[in-house]
Amino acid sequence: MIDVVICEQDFDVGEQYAQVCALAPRAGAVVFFVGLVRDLYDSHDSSETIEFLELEHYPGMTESLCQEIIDQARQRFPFDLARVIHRVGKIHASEQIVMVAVASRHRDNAFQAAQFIMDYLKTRATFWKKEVGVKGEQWLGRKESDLSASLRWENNSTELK
Amino acid sequence: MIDVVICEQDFDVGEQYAQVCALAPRAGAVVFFVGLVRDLYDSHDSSETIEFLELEHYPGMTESLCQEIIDQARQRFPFDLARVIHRVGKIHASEQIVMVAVASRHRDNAFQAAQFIMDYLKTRATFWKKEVGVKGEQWLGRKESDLSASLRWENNSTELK
Amino acid sequence: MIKVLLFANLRDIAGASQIELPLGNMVQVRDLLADLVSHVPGELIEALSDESAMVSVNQKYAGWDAPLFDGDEVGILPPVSGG
Amino acid sequence: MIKVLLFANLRDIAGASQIELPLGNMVQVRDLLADLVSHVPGELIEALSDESAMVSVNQKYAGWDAPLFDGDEVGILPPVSGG
Repeated sequence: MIDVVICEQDFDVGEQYAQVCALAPRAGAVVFFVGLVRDLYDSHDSSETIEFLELEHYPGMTESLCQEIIDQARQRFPFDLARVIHRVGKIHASEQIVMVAVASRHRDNAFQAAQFIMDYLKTRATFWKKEVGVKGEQWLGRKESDLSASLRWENNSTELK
Repeated sequence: MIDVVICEQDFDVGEQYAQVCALAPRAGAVVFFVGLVRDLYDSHDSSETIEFLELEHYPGMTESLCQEIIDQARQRFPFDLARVIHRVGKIHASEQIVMVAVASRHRDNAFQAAQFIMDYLKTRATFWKKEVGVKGEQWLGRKESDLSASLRWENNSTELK
Repeated sequence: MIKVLLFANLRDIAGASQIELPLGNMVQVRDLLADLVSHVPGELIEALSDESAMVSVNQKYAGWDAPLFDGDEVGILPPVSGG
Repeated sequence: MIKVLLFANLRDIAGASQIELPLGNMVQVRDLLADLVSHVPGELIEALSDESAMVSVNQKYAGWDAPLFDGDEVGILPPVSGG
């Protein structure tokens, strides 16, 4: 199973779950995170709805970065298996955009690793997102909340045990 | 959708995921936790394998407790929808035993709520587990690691933001 | 009457999942636990104290000082181990 | 030659996703960024400084003092927004 998949096609969570379980037969805990496109603009404080996101990335560099993030997570929170799927291209409101799956012996590592991977993916992986809708087009910048979520892993004193 | 299901039958994660997404159309983040029966005895420091778990519960009280736990989680980490499925009866090694699903606007609440629900479910919900295998039968007690995982939520100073 | 429910290892030791006791002079949960001694094997009492069992009254966790009324359902709950 | 890749809003402003520059006297990434000024619209330079873009050399994040060699691929990366 490939750890990192960047693709335009949608993915089937049930199928991914079955694959993860089959490949991690000793796991006692499986955590799945799925990110979906929200229908409201992130870039405006508005109730206007977006039509779709346009996602691009840096082919080659993105895959390496995602693999690095998985490897870093594994060192901190040992697990049996992790998988990242991230879509690119045109993704409509309420469609799936990203999946992180982690299978481990115990639940704490699975939860922590999945969060770590998501936080780092948001702030380090070379994806760019453009919102398209009634308010026009707008490239999104990095969010403060994602930055601080990512920074908490640098500060061991606030880390959940 | 019923928030809490205690049953003998197995559940289909893909189907559950589809239901959760359909019922929480504004969610941007979905977290699934699935607990599986590990094949090793928890009660001995051994490499002996178990054959199955026998799970019983206190019908009525368990459902109320699980619902209370969901309600507490919702107050701390607002989400759109949460669901708990917990199996009882005879469950063999590597089968699914418990599922917690949370759908919310942003990922942090989904992760936190799912962990909170699992930690409280482990230490407060009236389930009892008996390991059956080559080493005979043994009722399991509450684990120290589960207790401390649960206690961290009482201490706000160590809580992840 | 008080309906007493026993679970898991406590039920195995007691050899019964349910015991009916007359309310009699029992006022609090602690009175019931004291009264149980005369109805169940000594090992159960040991298990109860060893394992710091919890108690429920009418399907809610209750302290040993919780009041008892006729018709109450009391659960004697070993440490839980779900999930 | 140095292959410079531009992404997202920086590409839109520059009107090109890829620019080839001769290595010339460039020694470090900072030299390249200075040289870029003469090849791209002024708005791009503004966007670069405003948005604190990151830089990669051969698909790895690099600082402004990273050395440059002929044939390197340099990415000019606006703040990322995946997930």
